[in-house]
Amino acid sequence: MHYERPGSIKDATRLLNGAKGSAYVLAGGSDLLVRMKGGFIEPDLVVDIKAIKGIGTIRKSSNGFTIGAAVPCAEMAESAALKKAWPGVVEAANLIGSKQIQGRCTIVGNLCNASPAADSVPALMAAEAKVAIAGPKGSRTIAVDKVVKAPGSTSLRKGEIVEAVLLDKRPLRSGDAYLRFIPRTEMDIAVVGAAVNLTLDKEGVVKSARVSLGAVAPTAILVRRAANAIIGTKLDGPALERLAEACSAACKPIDDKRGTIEFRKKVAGVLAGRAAKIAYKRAGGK
Amino acid sequence: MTAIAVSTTINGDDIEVLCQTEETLLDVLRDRLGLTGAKEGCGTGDCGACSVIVDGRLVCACLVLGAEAEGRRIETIEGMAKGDELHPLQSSFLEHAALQCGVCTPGFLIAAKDLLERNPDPSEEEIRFALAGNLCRCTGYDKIVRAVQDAATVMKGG
Amino acid sequence: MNFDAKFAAKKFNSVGTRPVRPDGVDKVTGRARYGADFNMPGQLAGAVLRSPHAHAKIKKIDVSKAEKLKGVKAVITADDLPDLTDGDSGLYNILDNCMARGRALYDGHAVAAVAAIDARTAREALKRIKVTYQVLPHVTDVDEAVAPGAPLVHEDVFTSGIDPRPKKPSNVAKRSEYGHGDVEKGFKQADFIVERRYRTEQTHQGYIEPHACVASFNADGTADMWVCTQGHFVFRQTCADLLGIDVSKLRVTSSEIGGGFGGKTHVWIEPVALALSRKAGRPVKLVMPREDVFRASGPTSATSIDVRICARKDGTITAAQADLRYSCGPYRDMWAELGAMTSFACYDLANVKSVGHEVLVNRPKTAAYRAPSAPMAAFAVESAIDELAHEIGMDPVEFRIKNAAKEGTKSSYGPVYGPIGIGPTLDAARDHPHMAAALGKNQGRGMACGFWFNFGGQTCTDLNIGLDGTVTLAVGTVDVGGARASLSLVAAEELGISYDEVKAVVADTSTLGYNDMTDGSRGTFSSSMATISAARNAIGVMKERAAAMWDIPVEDVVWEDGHAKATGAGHGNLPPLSLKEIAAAAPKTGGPIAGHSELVADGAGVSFATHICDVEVDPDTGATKVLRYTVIQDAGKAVHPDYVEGQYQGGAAQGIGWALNEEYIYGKDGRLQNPGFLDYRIPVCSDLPMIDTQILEIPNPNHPYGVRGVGETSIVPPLAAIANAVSNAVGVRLAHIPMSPPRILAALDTKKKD
Amino acid sequence: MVEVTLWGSVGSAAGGNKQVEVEAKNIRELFAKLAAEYPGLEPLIDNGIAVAIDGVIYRDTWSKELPEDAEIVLLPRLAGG
Repeated sequence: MHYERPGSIKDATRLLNGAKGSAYVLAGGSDLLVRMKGGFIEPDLVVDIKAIKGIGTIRKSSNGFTIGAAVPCAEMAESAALKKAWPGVVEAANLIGSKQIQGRCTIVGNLCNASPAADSVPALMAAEAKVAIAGPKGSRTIAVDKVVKAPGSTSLRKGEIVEAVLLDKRPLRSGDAYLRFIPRTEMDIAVVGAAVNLTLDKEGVVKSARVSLGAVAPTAILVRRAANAIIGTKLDGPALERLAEACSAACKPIDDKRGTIEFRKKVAGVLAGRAAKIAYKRAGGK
Repeated sequence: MTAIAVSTTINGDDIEVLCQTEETLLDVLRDRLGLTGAKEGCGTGDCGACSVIVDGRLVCACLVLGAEAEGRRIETIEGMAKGDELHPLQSSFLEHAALQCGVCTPGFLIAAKDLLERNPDPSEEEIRFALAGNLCRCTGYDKIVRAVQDAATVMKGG
Repeated sequence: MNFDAKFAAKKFNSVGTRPVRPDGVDKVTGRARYGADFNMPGQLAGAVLRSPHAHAKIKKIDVSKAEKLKGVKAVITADDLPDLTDGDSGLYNILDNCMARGRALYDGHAVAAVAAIDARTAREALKRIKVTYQVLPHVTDVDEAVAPGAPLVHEDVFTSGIDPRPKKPSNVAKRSEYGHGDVEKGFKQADFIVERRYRTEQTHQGYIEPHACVASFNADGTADMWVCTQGHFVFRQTCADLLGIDVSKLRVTSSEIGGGFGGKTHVWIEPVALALSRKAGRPVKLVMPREDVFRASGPTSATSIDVRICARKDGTITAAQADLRYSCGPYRDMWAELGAMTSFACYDLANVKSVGHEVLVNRPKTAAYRAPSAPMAAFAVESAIDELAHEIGMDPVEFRIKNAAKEGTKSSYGPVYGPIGIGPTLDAARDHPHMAAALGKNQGRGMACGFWFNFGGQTCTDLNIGLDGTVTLAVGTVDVGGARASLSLVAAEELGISYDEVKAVVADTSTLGYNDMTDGSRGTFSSSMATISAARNAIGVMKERAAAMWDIPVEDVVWEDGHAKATGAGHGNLPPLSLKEIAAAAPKTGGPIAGHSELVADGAGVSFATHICDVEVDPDTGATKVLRYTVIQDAGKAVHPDYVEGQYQGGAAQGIGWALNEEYIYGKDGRLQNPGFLDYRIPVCSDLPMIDTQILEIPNPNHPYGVRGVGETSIVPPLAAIANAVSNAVGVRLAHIPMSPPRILAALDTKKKD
Repeated sequence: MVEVTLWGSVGSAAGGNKQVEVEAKNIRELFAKLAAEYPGLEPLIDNGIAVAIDGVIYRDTWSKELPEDAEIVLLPRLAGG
């Protein structure tokens, strides 16, 4: 195995593009090293991107936030501005693993690992986040939902690296929230994850909303019918029931060691309702 | 060429070590440098027994490549006491009998030290969630939590 | 050895205090050396190849490519561990489990091993070993294994304990029956009856330290081994038997042990490491990866238990019956029998019957896990008892008090009880403020009792007094959780010196006589007895030395408060001689002063506990939060109360994990799906509340200080206590452990539909 | 003469006998006589049988005396954790 630590994105993409065998990007390593340990992968090349200038920082601009690919999730929680604007995204990022994992793991890694149960992905999808991709043929920006194609598989082409996650500036009266269900209180992989992002009008009526679910289908899913169920409402009981029903209906889960089909369907609706209420409150709704 | 020379700082000492590229920081500490205080309980970041601090961040040494230690500052359990003088957390763990088998203890101490440096006055709930990445199978955590609470009081000068 | 173990009440100076443990500083500074922390010059890295199949015939193992790999020093298969067991089926099963012989019997069964210059080479060598398997039908579920037509784990196993012997082979290796009276008659006398099937899933001890050893086989046929174990003397015996080494030529040193809970009472990799070292001619270090620990070492049984209990309106139980099926893995054992023995041990029953069935399945060999087999039986029985109390309309504590065993009760497993602690723990529970605390919405309270036998066994200690009067205590029972502190207290107590003047160490197998393992809650019970005996022997020597120093008859010397004192007419004005003074004079009064002790510490008192817990269940997700937990248990005498509390709390926490989330999950392919701490979910710090403890001290009449074992009983009640609390919180009886959120939610849905 | 109860798998190994009378003054003698009468018990005795004398369990103290009127129960040797 070769280990490289390039100082620039250009060098990183060149290394990845030129790799003969299997090549992997190392940022936090909390998925990569586990897969190496388990013998699931045997990289010929590991490209550590942490020495790339600027890739380890969170930048705030007039358009919103740019979160570098090597920013550990713990650092997201330490950014007051980010936490204020996107509390749901930050709380999702901070649910990944323990404090020890938090010190290493990144949301870009969480996304590119392409697990159906990734905690940060539903929150990023609900937030309509985009990713900046650098590659041998130049850069491109795509929506977060276009990255993961299937479990373990992304739309990234050979030599490409996700450089950063981009989050828009928030309109007034906006809030987001992410909840997940795990059997213990910490350390588990999500059995169900639900993210809600919404914006209210002056009267406190939901003007726009996005609802996303994790761990209930091969990839995280955006549930438009669930969002529509709460748009135009103040999250009254029937609206929340319709939201829960739409979420349960959208699930295409499996029975596995972490949960059953019935459980995931039911709890997806329950969590979406609870997340919607938190997001609503954060947006200033009463 | 898959061996790599790494220059790093461990508990304040400058260290140079040659390791294989796929070796973890935990392998390097334990097998190359004889620092066996950090334990491998799982090798997958689930138990926290290998907790160390890298550039001020609490991490599992089993999920860091040895090669990544280049130019970093690493703190391990072996550096926690200052000579003969135990860290207040170490004393508190002893006084509260917060260890039975003791294999998880180095990881708990490092994680608790990281917690108290960030939050000198944590609630019981904050302590429990901050230490959730460290598994203990002997104690039921009761005496560990009490030891951390007490150490926090001592460190605040109470 | 004439040693009077009878309890004698006395006022203690050291015993019952809470000093810092002697091995403490090493453990908080990272210096303590555990199994994997030891290295030898020229050491090789070992690795084991394991079967990916639940059941398969091993047709061929081709190791030639692995042997040719540069850096590989030895490759072994079952051929390198020839069968020396001479018809001892128990020993043969251990051998077969260490390295499969002809058939792989479970996912993770070892089939070959290598030793190489480093871990990377060893891993690469494993990939080059080609094993040709013929996959056979498998069965992993305990109920499916006993169903007609189930695939047979062994075609030559016929159920024993049935007369006449069955003609057809079966996965039920053994039937055993306990009880007395006439249960059918008892059922006819009852007004209320509860009958239900309970299931528990397989759990692992979950010690944080994986199995690890360093083995060094020398050219002259001697060998050394460093290993994390609960019993180095037993490991020495087993390894010597399996490898054909003289016992005296194998020296085993026990490392610090990072948790065992029964899982380190069995050998797994140790004979393999020795065989690798023998073949390679160099020391070999073998450490089990965590995945292998789950796949191939020590889980407890999965169980399926039918219980039938009935009572009269006045709350008298008239009959109780249990039919218990326990999985053993692929080897016959006594796990169901232990379940049958313990199931009704808490109660005074006129008519009782329990029948155990040892069920063979294609899962790893079942190993002891803290009060082995008792928690599952207690879960079934204590759940049924609770349900029955509800049916009758009695308070569950009062119902238990009414039927509790007492001195003179004929136990369900045979013997009549002496003085026992079930009644006092129940009284303490009834009077505990926890029982009266208010409960909120979606909350429930449960309680349950538990029993464990406790045992003693062969024990040997050496107590050496240095020239400066400080004492080294060498014990042979492995210290799993503070025993060196407790035993130092006992030595200090008996000699009349301060705790700080005693240093306890665990001796290796070549420097002390044989000791049984630290299991069965025997460590402190038996080694404290041996320590008292050794100290009394040393006092005998010191009295002789004092007599020599004074030049008076030894009969005129007594030992009091750490001093020799002269008694009788004519010596009254001699100032007492301290232990230090006698020790300093030792070279001139006859040489080194020591006390030795070799004894069988039998007569360990049975142990009982009652637990109370409160939970809150989220009715929409099925998530359970443990809000409050109280453990009440009899310790006989708490030598070091901190570590007694620690045992209570630790056992409760393990039981809570078992009750709520821990389970082995097998796929249809017979492979374990969750061999790691990520999906084998032991409780984390944020899952638990503080665990309150109440230590009762009902002296054991068969120990000088009244000590009973305390280690195991605490894991027995939690499964039922939590099941009762959850059932009370949600209004549905939960009869399948673990009560994971999907199971609770499914039970709630079923209730809604009814 | 002492009366001995054989329980669980110990009873099955003794041909299903649950209650036997043996002339023995201590555990060693008891085992010797039982092994002579019920050869099926011998392997169990070799591997260890626990003897409960008036409720107290002895696993290895073969010198333990058996009082005439004592309640004596033979149990399989226990495993612990």
